[in-house]
Amino acid sequence: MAAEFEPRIVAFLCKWCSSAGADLAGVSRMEYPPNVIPIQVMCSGSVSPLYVFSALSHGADGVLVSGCHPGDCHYIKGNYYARRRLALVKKLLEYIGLEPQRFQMSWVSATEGVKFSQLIYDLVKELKPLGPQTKFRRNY
Amino acid sequence: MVSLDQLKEEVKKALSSGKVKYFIGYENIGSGWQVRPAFIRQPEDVDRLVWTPACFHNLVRFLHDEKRRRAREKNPDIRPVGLVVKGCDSRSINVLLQEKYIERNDVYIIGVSCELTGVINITKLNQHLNGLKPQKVLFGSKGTFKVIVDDREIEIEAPDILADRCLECPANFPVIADVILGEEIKRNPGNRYQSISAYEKMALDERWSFWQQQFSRCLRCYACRSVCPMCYCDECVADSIAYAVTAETTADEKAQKTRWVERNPELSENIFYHLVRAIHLAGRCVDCGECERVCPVEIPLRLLNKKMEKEAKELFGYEVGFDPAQPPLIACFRDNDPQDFIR
Amino acid sequence: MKRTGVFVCHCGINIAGTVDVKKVAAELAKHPGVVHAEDYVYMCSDPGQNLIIQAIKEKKLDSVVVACCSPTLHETTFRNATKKAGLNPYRCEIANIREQCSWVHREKSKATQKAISITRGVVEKVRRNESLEDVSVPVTKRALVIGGGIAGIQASLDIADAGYEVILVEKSPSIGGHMSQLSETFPTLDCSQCILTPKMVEVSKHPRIKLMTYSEVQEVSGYVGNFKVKILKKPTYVDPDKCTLCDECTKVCPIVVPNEFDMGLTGRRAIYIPFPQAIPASYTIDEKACPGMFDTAIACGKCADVCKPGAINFDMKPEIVEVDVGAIVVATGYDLYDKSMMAEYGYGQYPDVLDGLQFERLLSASGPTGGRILRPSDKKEPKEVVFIQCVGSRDPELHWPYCSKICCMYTAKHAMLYKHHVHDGQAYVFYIDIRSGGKNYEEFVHRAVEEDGVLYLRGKVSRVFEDNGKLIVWGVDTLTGKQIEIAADMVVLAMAIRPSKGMDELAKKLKIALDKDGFLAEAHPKLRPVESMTSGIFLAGAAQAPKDIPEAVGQASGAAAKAMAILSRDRLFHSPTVARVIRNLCTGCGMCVSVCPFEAISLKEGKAEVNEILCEGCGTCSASCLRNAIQVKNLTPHHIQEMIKACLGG
Amino acid sequence: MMEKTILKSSFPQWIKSLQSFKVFIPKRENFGWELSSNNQILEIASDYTYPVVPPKKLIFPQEEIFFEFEQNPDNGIELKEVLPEESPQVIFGVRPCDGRAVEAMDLVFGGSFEDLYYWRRRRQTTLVGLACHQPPSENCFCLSVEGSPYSEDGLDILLTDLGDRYFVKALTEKGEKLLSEAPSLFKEITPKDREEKERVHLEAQGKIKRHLNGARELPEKIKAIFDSNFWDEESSNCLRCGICTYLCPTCHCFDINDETKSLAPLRGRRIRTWDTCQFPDFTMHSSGHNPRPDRASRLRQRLAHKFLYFILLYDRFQCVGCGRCISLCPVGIDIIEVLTRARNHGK
Repeated sequence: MAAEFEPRIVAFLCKWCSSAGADLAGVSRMEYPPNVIPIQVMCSGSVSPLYVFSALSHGADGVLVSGCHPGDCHYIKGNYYARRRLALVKKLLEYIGLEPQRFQMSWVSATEGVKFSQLIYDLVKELKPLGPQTKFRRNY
Repeated sequence: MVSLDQLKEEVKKALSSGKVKYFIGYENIGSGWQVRPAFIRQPEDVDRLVWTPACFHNLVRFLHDEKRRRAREKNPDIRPVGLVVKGCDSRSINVLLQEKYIERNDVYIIGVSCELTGVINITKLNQHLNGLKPQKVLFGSKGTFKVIVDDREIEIEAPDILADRCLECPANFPVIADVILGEEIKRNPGNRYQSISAYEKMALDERWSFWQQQFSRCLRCYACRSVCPMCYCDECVADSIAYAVTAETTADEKAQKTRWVERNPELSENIFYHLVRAIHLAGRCVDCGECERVCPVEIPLRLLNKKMEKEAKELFGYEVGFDPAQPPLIACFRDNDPQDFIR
Repeated sequence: MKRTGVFVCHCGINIAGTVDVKKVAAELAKHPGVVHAEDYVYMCSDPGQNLIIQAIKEKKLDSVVVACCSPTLHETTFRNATKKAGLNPYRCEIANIREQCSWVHREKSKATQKAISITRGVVEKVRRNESLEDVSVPVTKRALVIGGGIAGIQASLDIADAGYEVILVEKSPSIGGHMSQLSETFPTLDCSQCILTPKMVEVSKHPRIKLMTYSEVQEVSGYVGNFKVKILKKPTYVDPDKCTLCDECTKVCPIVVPNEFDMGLTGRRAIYIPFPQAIPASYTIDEKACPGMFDTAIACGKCADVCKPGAINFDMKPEIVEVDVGAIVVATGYDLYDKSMMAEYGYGQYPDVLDGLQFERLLSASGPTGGRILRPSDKKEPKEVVFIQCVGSRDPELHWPYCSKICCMYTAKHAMLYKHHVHDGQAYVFYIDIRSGGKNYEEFVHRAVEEDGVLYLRGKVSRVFEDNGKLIVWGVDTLTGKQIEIAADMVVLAMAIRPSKGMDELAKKLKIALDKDGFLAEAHPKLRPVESMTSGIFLAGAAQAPKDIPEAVGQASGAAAKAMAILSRDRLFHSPTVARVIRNLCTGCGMCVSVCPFEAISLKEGKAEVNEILCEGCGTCSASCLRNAIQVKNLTPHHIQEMIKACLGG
Repeated sequence: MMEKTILKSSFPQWIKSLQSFKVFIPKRENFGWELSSNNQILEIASDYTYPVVPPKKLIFPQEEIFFEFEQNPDNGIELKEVLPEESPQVIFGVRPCDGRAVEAMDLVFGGSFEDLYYWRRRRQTTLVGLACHQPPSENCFCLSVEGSPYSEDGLDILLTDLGDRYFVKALTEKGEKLLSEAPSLFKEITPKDREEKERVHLEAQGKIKRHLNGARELPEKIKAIFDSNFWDEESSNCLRCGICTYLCPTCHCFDINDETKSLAPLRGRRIRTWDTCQFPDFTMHSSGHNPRPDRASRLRQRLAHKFLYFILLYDRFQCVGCGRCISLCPVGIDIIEVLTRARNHGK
């Protein structure tokens, strides 16, 4: 029997909230599936659309960008820019025909370890039935 | 009606007074009906100028060349460059002003009103003429085009052969100009997003198969980028065919240059390139339609840009090119920007 | 070829229990450019750190990755170790394989695979890292204090006493603020003026304090350690050096306007001294009131006629003074909530409905009644006085949701002092609940109830209206559930505390944020309560939140200490992972300038320029740049792309 | 050389008989004609003009993998040669100009050094030309560059449309082999067939409207005006896109890049892709110096390559007069006009 498909998710986590929230999930030993590879960035506002495209192009089955809740940004307003920029990215990707589940954004605060772990559970659950992401992936 | 004589007169005035360095308008290609950008440097050359429904080109793009020339030259002539602009073109000037790429007095603008028409789509014209070859394509009386075929004159209702972008144009009148020719005639605004609605309604996989077909034939000749008034970067992040490297560029800087897209023309790279272009044009594209027109394999690039235009409007209430003082789309936000997609 | 060392920590069994650390080290050893990979039980221990130091030296490593716990815990530890080995600390990076891997997964093979991916990504990052040195700038050893109330006075004195120059800017003609209007202060009932005036004098005499009253901050530029401030000095039309305080001018001035010091209970002339102890001790002509100031009006000039020393100068002009300062303390204080918002309590309609500050003036020996409690309407002594608390505060539906904090205490004080003046009178206090946290505060309230017989009624007042010379107060006692009606002679409203007028504009000039209620926002509600989000700008007093005198003074000293921490240094140092502009690529579109939350980017000659001291390295500029022409050092798009590749490529 | 005729009604059978070949036939797409191998099309449409992307892409594809590399366990690098697969292909509907273009490319990739990848594809390719009845575009000018609507250069077979049948002229062994796949379909020619074919050829020649006079004088002329500002004016509206060269049937410039697939173990490949002298980075040096820094020098390069350098090297034009660069140029740069003005420059 073939092994069950395990999606690989690249998660861009802002240092101050979402990465700290993921750390809290760790400290609290809240188990979640190992399908997510975290890349810590300073702020969700620093996540360029190019990062999202690049992750998809290099074969990510899903991409997550997570930042502080509105009003909580360590840098005051970076997450508001992220929200606007990535809303456009999401619309564009779906318009081209990428499954909406493959690019997601979330607000996870430093206290939301539970939310982070649940989020990863949910993402993996949603991505599994879709199978590998081949649309944007490089072929060689 | 825009008077060609008046246009010539204005250009002649601007050139002979020395107000402009040179003037860019349109001229016929050979003896045919198609036109190309014309660089008019002498007052006596104004007779080359034409104004016809085939004046598709957005001449604003040539300001990039002028800016680069100025940067190269030691003592550049900094007089403004004269341009003929349509409504859409004028909005691209506003975006360049907004992004401080040019200053207002770098350009002397002769705006022309599209009145009840606009520019034509050649494919639609050919279909309409059913194999006949046009000799001349001219503006007719209100809301029509006059096409001369076999020395006969045919009148065609504008919507029959108008370019899609003109059918979906939000403003057929220049929004910034030094001189305006023609009348400001309110046109019945059609559905501004007509051309994308069919694609929005498609099922996801259907859409993917459509776009896959389009992108897989891209040759990456970069005509879309080269003709775009907004693509003025010296080095394109997506896939550069020009590197902004000088003698001062350090080895580290060169090593840190990121290659997001490989040169191979495979689907993955073509998609990446077009995605980057679409997202970078969001809030900047004025829908002059040039990218789509020049594409040798006719990839419907407008459909991408139009989608971004629509989302900018619907999500953020953002309109492109009407106000050079507004902050760029992605350099501002509202507290209540939609976030229902965020978990 | 790069020479990277990878050190995988077991963290006892914290990592090694779920991640096959040997395998991680072995896989990473095969990664191109990795010349050393080992694992150890506790990398953060001294022997663990020594392994790193030794490997750096022996294998000539040029970059180091420690795969261990979250970087928030030991990044500094390992960077210091790296530095000890002679390698630039920014060539050390942490791969978080504990909190974000071993602690949250169970299946060993998958957790190991994930740890390898994470570590690979960080290896690709670190090998592209530059060696960086902290950025530094010189410091202007001078502070600006905005606001001359008790908080501003305290901050100025503290900073000046520590040996630094201070410029104290006050918008009104005298320093002293609201504290100078108070009668006596709770809970000790000492005279407010008596404890304030010596401090005001000290300010005026201090050799290192430059006092600028009747002045306003007009423009602020620059950054921590190096602010440039333009201050508008409004003309007083009276030369303070010549003025002898003879007061002849006010006698001849024909214009009377409400006296703001007495909260409108009395009038003052167009030429006036705010109060007898004002600092600076001099007169001011109120140009909005004086007819002599306008070309079109009837010239008066009577004050000038009687001024023997010739101190009056109608030709005085506004003046802009530019100063350089290294730190700024904002202590702009409060105003009371606009009473006209309280129509149901009849304010403005009935002269005997007063606010707390007006009642302070009635209590003050220097006030309009010489310290006697008399009704403004008929100058009779009120026998029944109703005090209403939480007027405009704690009312999220109609007014402000927050507690104004000081009203419980000052209302107790008002009621108590009223009883001290009018022994046969009755004081009623309507309250929601009593908040008397603070040294000796609870005892004070008890004294008011027990010794002075103040009647506390728990409930809200619904209406105040006049009937037959009395103010009828309708309310509910929520403890008994009874309707209450009191025929009072006077009603005193404890109005909500609001930030002082014009503070929002000042905040814009300073580029500091306001909270949802309009007070100045602190950088962190718990750990950085006296700092603003903008480096080098500190907060003191009621401008940040309602507070009483000891708190305001305490915060002022805190802000002063923070300011001194900057002024005491010759240079300021700052993390070097800041944005950098690649000038070849920059077209000067200014998007980065618009999105920067710290005003750290400006356009110079058509290219963006980063102020490295202001830049916090958030990277929002970088993502907004269409050309990748601005990048955060050591976390450039190139770093990210290579990390993505490495994470997904394994 | 073998001359036959084939009825159009038999044509599909001929195509079907070519089982051992990958067969490309013009297919109508929304953007124009494309050489397609989808096995659905068994005839050449009567209104076929020419493919937007010339047949060069089947011999000199836009992307060619040279080799793959991989790190082996002892940290050395292993190279694995990648060659075009063994798959004989037949291209139908090659216009004589495009056939001549392939012949010109043969010169470039042949000679003293044979390009392995090019020739592996080239040798497996049979070009079945189709003489022009009508000029495929209004900008055709093959006659001016020593070509014709019925040129046989570079082709293996030339078909001439005679209404209900094709006149088939097999020009090479490869061509004859193709006929031998279904010998029964081909009929012997009659004098009438030959006569008709000649008539069609001559008529087609007469329909060509555009001419570049005195092309052989151009090499000297280009040399003479090499440093003049003529090129500045001519290139003033050039967009620096790659249309004129990518879609030129003779342009063959390329770039070589390494692409990494994974880092550990290091894996990747070296590829060749089309490149063009019209892109600014074509001649960019790593120092930042660019010997062809502007559009003027790039336009001059394109024309000088075709009408000067190529003639010096091979005594023939590197332009076959297909007119694609004229028809497709977004700003109407017209090689005939530019060269005509060049010839007259200074007169």
